Amino acid sequence: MTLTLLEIIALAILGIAVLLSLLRLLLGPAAPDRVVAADTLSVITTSGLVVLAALLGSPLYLDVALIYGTLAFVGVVAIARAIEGNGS
Amino acid sequence: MRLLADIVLLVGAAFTLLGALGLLRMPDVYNRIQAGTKAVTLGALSLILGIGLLYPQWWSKLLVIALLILVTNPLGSSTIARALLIAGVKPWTKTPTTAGKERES
Amino acid sequence: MKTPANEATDGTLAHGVFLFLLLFTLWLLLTGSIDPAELIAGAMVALAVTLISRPHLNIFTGLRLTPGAILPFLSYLGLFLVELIRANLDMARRVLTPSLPLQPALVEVKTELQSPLGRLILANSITLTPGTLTVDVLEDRLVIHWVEVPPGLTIEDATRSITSKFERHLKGFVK
Amino acid sequence: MTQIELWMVMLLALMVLSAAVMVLLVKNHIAAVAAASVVSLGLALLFVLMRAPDVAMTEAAVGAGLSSLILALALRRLGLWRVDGVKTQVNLIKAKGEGHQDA
Repeated sequence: MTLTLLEIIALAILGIAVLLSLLRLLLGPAAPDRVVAADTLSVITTSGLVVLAALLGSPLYLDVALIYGTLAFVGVVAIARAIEGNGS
Repeated sequence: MRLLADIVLLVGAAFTLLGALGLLRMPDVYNRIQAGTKAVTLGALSLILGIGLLYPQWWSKLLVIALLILVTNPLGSSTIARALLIAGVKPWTKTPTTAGKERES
Repeated sequence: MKTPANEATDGTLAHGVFLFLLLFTLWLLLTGSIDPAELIAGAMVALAVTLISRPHLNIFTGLRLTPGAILPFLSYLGLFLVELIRANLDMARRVLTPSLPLQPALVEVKTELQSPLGRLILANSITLTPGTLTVDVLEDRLVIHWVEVPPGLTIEDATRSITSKFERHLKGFVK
Repeated sequence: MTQIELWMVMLLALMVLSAAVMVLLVKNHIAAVAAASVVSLGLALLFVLMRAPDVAMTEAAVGAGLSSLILALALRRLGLWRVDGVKTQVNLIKAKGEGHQDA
């Protein structure tokens, strides 16, 4: 599909958002900041996968977003359980 | 229709950018979780709404993805915040205050 | 999605039917077709999952499955959407102000909801509303990280200003 | 491949590379697990851009879900997690004057 100007601007803004979150992941003074940045990046990516599906024009790619959203949540919960420590 | 969808997409992208900016600017972990969660959730929802306006025949799967994000994103953030509180990360305060019933953990 | 025909007082059968309808709706949304073969396969899968998981899955027993629960559910959804947009405008204002107007602290509030599902929905709603983040749930209290705490706050004030508006609607459809 | 897709690939390559380098350099184990999940996230997006949704699905399932689950649970079992700046831990890296604050 051909893009209009507004859509190109929206894509650019999404790219800047990904860059800023990546910056927090790289800079983050301590480990919790990096975990939070990874969590936020995974949600931005889930919506980015939906946008990519529209860009490529095929509903097949929506399944990727669905699976990614579910499993990113599982990973975040696992990391949180690890932070809690061994039942202390 | 295309214009409306584009505007909704632009608003979603702007909210996502605000969330990322909040993630960068806030002073401590809990505030970063707040800014990240709220703005990115609404941004993702309105991006999905915009795609739904562009491709109305995809509505069922888009609805499932939107519900998934709406349920799992706040839960994941709360789980991280709870784990950090249990692990002993203290929240940042601007001035020492006795407002509220503060919790000594 | 609600089953008005099932007003069983003990709730086990009604909740089983609710779980089945939820799984079947999810199947229909994911396949996106109403072909008879798809319908039969979806019904069989949903029935199998319901029968296997029903004895272990207790979270949906907090729902009130009566016809009168639909109206509070819809009004809760409306309130939730309005609060979500307000929360984002508020957060945008805080992020874009150069001096970062923050006065964060942890506060505790009380909840009157008994069931785990009700507390889950309440905690999720609080996380997505202006300036608050649920950190922990202890028995009948929720620990909340609040971005801007007004000075001289007691637990009753916090309860009134954070949870009451949701609880009023939530009590209609969860225990 | 259009111009826009080229820009996206460049952004994703930057993301994957910097996160992968971070996995190597960071001292904290949990931060390394989070960075590894970001690597697989960028790879899944790259596979989608290269029109391979099945590979992207597998990458998302294995990279984002299973590997971070297994690594995080292993770290929990081993007790290798320390929150920076609390407990009585001395921050040796910071004392030596290096850039990272991770324990």
